[in-house]
Amino acid sequence: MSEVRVGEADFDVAQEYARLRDSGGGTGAIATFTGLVRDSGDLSGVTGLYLEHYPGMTEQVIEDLIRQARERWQLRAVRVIHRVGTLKLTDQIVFVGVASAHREDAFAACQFLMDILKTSVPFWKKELTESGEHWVEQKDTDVRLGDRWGE
Amino acid sequence: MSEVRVGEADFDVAQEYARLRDSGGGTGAIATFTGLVRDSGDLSGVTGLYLEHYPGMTEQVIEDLIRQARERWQLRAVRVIHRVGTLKLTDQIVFVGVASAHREDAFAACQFLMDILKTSVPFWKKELTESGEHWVEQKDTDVRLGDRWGE
Amino acid sequence: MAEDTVTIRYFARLREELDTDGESVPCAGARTAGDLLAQLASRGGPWQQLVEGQPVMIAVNQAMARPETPVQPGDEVAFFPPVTGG
Amino acid sequence: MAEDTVTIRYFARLREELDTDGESVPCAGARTAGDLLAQLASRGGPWQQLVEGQPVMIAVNQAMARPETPVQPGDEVAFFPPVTGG
Repeated sequence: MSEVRVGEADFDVAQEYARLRDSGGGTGAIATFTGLVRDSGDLSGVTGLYLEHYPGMTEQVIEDLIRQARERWQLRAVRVIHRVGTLKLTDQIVFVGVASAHREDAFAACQFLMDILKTSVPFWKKELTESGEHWVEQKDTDVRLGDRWGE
Repeated sequence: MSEVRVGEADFDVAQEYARLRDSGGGTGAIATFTGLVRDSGDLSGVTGLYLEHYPGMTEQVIEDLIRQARERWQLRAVRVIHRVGTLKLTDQIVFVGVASAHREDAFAACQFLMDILKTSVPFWKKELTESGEHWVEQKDTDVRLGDRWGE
Repeated sequence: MAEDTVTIRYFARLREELDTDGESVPCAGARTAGDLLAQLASRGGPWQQLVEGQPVMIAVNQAMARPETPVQPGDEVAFFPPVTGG
Repeated sequence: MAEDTVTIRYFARLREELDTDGESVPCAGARTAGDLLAQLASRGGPWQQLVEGQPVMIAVNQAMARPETPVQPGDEVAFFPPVTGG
């Protein structure tokens, strides 16, 4: 059971959690990650983000990542949501939720999906501030975190 | 900002998430973990759990763990809930939620708190089945996962 | 609680197998948690499991402790199986 | 789309700096994504950044690719800056 959504619409973490929880009596562990627009990134005084993606490719790459995660860990349900378009401070950007029998698998798959989302899925963020805008640079930390999962 | 609750009452993940999210414009990452009663553990055909704790000590040890987590990582909000008493299949047992500027800190602190909850906080689980009950044994995996954080 | 006793508490499997959740025991002079365990185990029967077989965890005044942790009169000492929460 | 062309797509900073989100370019015979990059860069001006300075990521038919990945007529080839989602 897995679901991928990419689009402008916001998401409801309560609803996503409810669906992860509704994955049968074998589920003992649910790990979730949510990313929010924060007030400082490459720039300070961030008031919003503009998120661009490569429609069609994005969804395929995420589906493929979920397949990889299911090969590495025992997963009972996976949900990935990524928003695009213009977002404002404190808005939700991304949700990754994983249900498994065991917490190790749930945590590992959730981190794997977030790490690879940052380095191998065609999304680009532009930071918006009062005084201008700026395409976010890929971070060395993100490359390192992505690399730790091998290929 | 942190909160610890130990008791029989169930919890609402949506409400916990809302409080983590309401931690200011510097929050960019929220990691959560929820543990559920699953149908097999040491025994198969588990119909419920009985959870015992050491009132007074439990809360103190968790507060101390949160202090340790705040020394190791930059955290903006932490919420830990652990239920006790009799729970049935698919009931929620434990919630750990962490808000931070960055996802590495949120994930690491969330995993640290879960791992140490399993090895150093005075909770004990008894599995209940149609044919009897059984105090859960501490797992070598849990000891290994707890040890990875050093002391 | 008399000044020359310590309060002992038992939890989970130990509580059930010893058929008590606690008691007061005399504690004259300097002792360790390990001394207390040995004294209780000498009662024989189910009490022997306090020093044999599966490991017993110790808390003194609601903080995790070890057999060598000193125990004073008035202290609260707890013995329990390895924890399994989370 | 004619059979002897490839569709090129540009995203994010590249889309803005090249002032286009895509085009069709001739592609006779066997080529690689790197050959296409070099051909486009030879236009000069902002196009030179396709082979100089900040790295350019490549996708061929919506799958991550490398400069040595072969490109056939009819393919969709995308060039973009390192990704920054999540």
